[in-house]
Amino acid sequence: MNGAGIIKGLVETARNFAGSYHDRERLTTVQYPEETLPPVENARTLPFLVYDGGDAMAGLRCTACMICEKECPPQCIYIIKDQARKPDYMGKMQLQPKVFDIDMSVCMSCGICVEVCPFDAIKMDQVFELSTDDRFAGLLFDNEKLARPNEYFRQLHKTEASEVDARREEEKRKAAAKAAAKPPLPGGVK
Amino acid sequence: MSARFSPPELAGTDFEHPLLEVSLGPHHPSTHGVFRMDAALDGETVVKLKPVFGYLHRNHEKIAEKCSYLGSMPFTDRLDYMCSLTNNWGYALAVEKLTGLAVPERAEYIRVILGELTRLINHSAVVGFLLQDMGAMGTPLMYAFREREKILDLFESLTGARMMCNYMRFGGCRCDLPPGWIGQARGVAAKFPLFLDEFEALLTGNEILKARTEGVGVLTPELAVNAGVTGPMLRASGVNYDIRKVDAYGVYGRMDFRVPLGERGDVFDRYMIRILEMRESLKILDQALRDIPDGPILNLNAKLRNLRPKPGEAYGRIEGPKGELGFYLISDGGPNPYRYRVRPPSLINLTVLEDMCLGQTIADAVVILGSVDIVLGEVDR
Amino acid sequence: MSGADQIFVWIGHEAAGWAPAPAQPLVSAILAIAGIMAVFGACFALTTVAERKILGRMQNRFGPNRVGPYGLFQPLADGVKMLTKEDIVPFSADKTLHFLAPLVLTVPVWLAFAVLPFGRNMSALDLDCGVLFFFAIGSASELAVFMAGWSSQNKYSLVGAMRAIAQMISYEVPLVLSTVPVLMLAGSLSLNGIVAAQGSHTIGGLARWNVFTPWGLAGLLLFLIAATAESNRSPFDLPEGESEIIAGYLTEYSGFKYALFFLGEYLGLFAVTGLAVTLFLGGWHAPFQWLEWAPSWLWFGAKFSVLIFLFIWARATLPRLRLDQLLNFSWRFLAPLSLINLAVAAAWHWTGAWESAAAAPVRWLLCAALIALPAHWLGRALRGRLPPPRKYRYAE
Amino acid sequence: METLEQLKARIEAAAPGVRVEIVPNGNPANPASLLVDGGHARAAAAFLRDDPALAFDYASNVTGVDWPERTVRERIKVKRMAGGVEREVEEVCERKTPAYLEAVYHLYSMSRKDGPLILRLRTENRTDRVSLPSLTPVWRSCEFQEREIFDLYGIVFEGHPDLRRILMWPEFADHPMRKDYAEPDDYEYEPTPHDAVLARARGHYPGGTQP
Repeated sequence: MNGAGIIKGLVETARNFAGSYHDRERLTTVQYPEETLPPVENARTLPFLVYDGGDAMAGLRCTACMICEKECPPQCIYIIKDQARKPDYMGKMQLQPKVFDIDMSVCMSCGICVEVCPFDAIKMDQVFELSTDDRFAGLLFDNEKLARPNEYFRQLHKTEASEVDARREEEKRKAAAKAAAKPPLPGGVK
Repeated sequence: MSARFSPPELAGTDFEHPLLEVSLGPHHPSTHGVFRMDAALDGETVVKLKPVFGYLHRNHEKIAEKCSYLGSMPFTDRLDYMCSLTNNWGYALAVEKLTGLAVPERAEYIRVILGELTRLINHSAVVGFLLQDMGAMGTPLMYAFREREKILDLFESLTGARMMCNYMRFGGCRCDLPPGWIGQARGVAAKFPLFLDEFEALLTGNEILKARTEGVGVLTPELAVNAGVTGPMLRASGVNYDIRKVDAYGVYGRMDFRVPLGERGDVFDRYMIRILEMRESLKILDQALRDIPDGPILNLNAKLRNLRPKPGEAYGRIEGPKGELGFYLISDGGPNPYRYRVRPPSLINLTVLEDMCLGQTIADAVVILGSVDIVLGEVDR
Repeated sequence: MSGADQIFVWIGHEAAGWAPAPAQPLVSAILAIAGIMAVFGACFALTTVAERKILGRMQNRFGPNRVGPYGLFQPLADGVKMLTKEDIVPFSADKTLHFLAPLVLTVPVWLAFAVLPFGRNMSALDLDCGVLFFFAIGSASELAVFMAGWSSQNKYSLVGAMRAIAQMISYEVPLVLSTVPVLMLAGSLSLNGIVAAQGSHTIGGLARWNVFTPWGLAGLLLFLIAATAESNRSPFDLPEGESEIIAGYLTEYSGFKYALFFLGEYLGLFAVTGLAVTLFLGGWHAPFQWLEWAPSWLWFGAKFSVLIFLFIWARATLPRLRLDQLLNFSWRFLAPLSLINLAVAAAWHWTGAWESAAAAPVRWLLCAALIALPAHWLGRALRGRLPPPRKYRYAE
Repeated sequence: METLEQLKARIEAAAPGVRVEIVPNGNPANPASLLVDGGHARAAAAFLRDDPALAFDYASNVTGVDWPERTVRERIKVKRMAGGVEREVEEVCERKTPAYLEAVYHLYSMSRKDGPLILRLRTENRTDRVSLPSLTPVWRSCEFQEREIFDLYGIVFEGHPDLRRILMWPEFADHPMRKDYAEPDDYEYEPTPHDAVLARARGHYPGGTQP
């Protein structure tokens, strides 16, 4: 019949017209500022630095090994090592970055820095409301702006964080055992 | 076998029939990005049509020669930004051929699942865009995007990103499936046929769509093969060539699926082949989601950093949603590829654009371009 | 008659009554003009937002919902945007024509509303040749469109204008021809006369609208299709076909002039929809006798809205035709079919005596067959010889 | 598929005068390739396409490769007279490979579902003798890819129907994919914060970025 296909199509749009009023499967739009989607555990946007303990700058896990700077595909990470070792949150002497800058306008959220980091020091954030009117300095994040506590990381990526924490505990335990197994220094400490 | 190849004649020198020269693009609404066609029209009939490229050129290949092997992986996402996962797969396959890394079985299954989901996204969106070019006010496109959202949700919960997934690694995949993912994917795959039925009810029988597509932009199988056209476009011309079958890469050898072949090679066949391929993809998805084994997802010998393959070369290719996506790598033993080349299906499928458009009207030229399925990120690289 | 039915007539009378006697005709004319412009201006604003919302819902989106409650103030925001936009006139354009084109489109369109009866006693101008006046005014838009395309000095504009001329002239023929049966059977060219002719009722109180007869139904469909093409709406929006020729003759227009074109097109659509309501859907009459208590202008508005919804619905669903197909459709399908419809109307008239309960359905079916069969054959002829249905092979 | 040696013999028989050489692949898991001289490349290509037993009807990928002059260090064993006794000594010798541009064609057979066969064509040098015969008349799929190689590497394909720049604009002078390509310093630089950071940081730490 002439026009049967057109009528079929009209019925289809009419079904969708009606369906969009009651079927969430059809009307998938989320009215963004008022409602937001539930967070997805694996989602990644931009990197941040993890620190332990209370002092953000002292507790940074980053040891300025420069691997992420080298591997970053768009070359948006910029690190300068600190010359001297500084005490970390446990009081242990560590190398730390003096400057750790990420240019968020260049970062392409690939997450390769996270994969290559041997110290679990850099992780992916889930923030996305970062618009600013200053496209240069406003999107250049230094280590103070990048530092986030480990609890924050645990909140974002539960599974990954528990694995990381377990691994770090294990390493710490091993290191302690090794230190205990070592014969006391000649002359004796204490 | 002799394929027709006529050197393009310059139109516009004949002053008895003055021609209207129009430049369609690069900001024309239906050139799918910054693509341009220099057309000469006689009335509304196309007598010359030259594609012009390069507006999105960023020399992806040169960037890759300056990056480590791993560093190019996120850049491949941006080639054909509709289907980042198949791009990842093609590149990973080429590097695995170069280094001889084996891929664990579970990872191969994950790759097949993701590849077929990507095909669903791409084909449904392409049909939507095609109808948009025909002037359908974006309704089919919106339906396609509605379903695409559900698949992108799957991608996000697995890879962390909706479009720029950066998921495959040399010798496996980056991370394992999160708990519940398989069930969620099964749900999406089970509901997709309903959407396809709806889509077909809206489109396939539509008289206007038939009138606009039947007999338009016919591509003969001889020309298609000679011009290196691949993917659904080639199969719409009736040539049986699907790299999933020919190379049986990944675990496609174990999958039971068929390759639909067109009859006349016109725009309608190209539309229909994509719909039929989506139905076959759903079959593959069902099998892969059913049979996926447990096990590691990354080869234990795989190196993330400092990958230095032995000097040599390799060409890895997969059946991307748009056609044969190939990566050609030459290693000189260093940490960066000496030569990195992408064989972009979108670009090579455009070779026959002029042949298909000559003698058709300008409205048809737009529809034919829509049926070729290009993404400018890949055409221009 | 109820008070609500005649409220606008009464207001007009009272207001004009305040004026001195010699000025009264002028004042009442001005009041009618103001009323029409206010109502259909508001209708234009409302339709733009309604169209976008309905399109949105059909495409599973929300549509505009940010400006005001439910996005109702969207046209206000659009208007502000349009008016504050820079008015760009191309350097090589014919500036006078470029300026005049939107005016030439918009002004005559308003005139068409003068003859439409919006309700009982609510017609600004009861011309004896109302239908003729309407079509004469309506064809002025072709001139405007071509002026716009020609003066813009843009290739896309020119192609769009050529398309528009070809399309509008072709579709004028079925548009006018499909109204002729109505005029024939009503025996009047006056729109009020046509409405009055549809005013009686049959058994069960069903109104004798033209659409309830076979020729009227076919005529309405033909009229609506031709009207869609006349007002350049999807699936016949080739002159503006944005995926092919950017925006056709509107390519070089921006700001207020663009808004005027937009207004002109919508008003043209309203006018032609109003005519369809008047000719085929009984004008302001209620469908059933027992529904006559509701105000007549409300009935007119309801029918009008339903038809507008139909236009939007088609727009959301259908892709666009190609130019040659569009012209073929007009000359080889619509035009002959509307001529045949004329003959069917004549047959209906001759069989006017078959009023008995047994004969009436026979008469109806006979006339319906007389129009349906040619439609089927013409459709097959239009599509030409179809190739055998496609079979898709599968390779294992 | 026949072995490369067999193929080489058949090409030599089909196109008299052709010089075919087998180029081994450093990675033995991947196929080696055939180097065909430029003068006879089109005849060889037409043979590969038209021979019913080969039927390489589909040229999938066409790649340009730039090989500038390189010094190759090789350990070779030489016989030396040392103290009246001939002895084998290992020596490091440096050898210069000539510079050339290369076009690599990956051929497949769609009708026989076979492949790949890799053809290589080399120019004589990188500067003035950079022309190769175009294989577009044989395989239409080379059209855009050869244009791309012309654009990015500067190989001139003779017999190409429409040899213009494809990705770069027509006025562009250089060939950006060559290894010695130097980016012209004529961009309108976008002052990215990254560059600003670098500049500022360098200013702060004149001794360089590393301690």
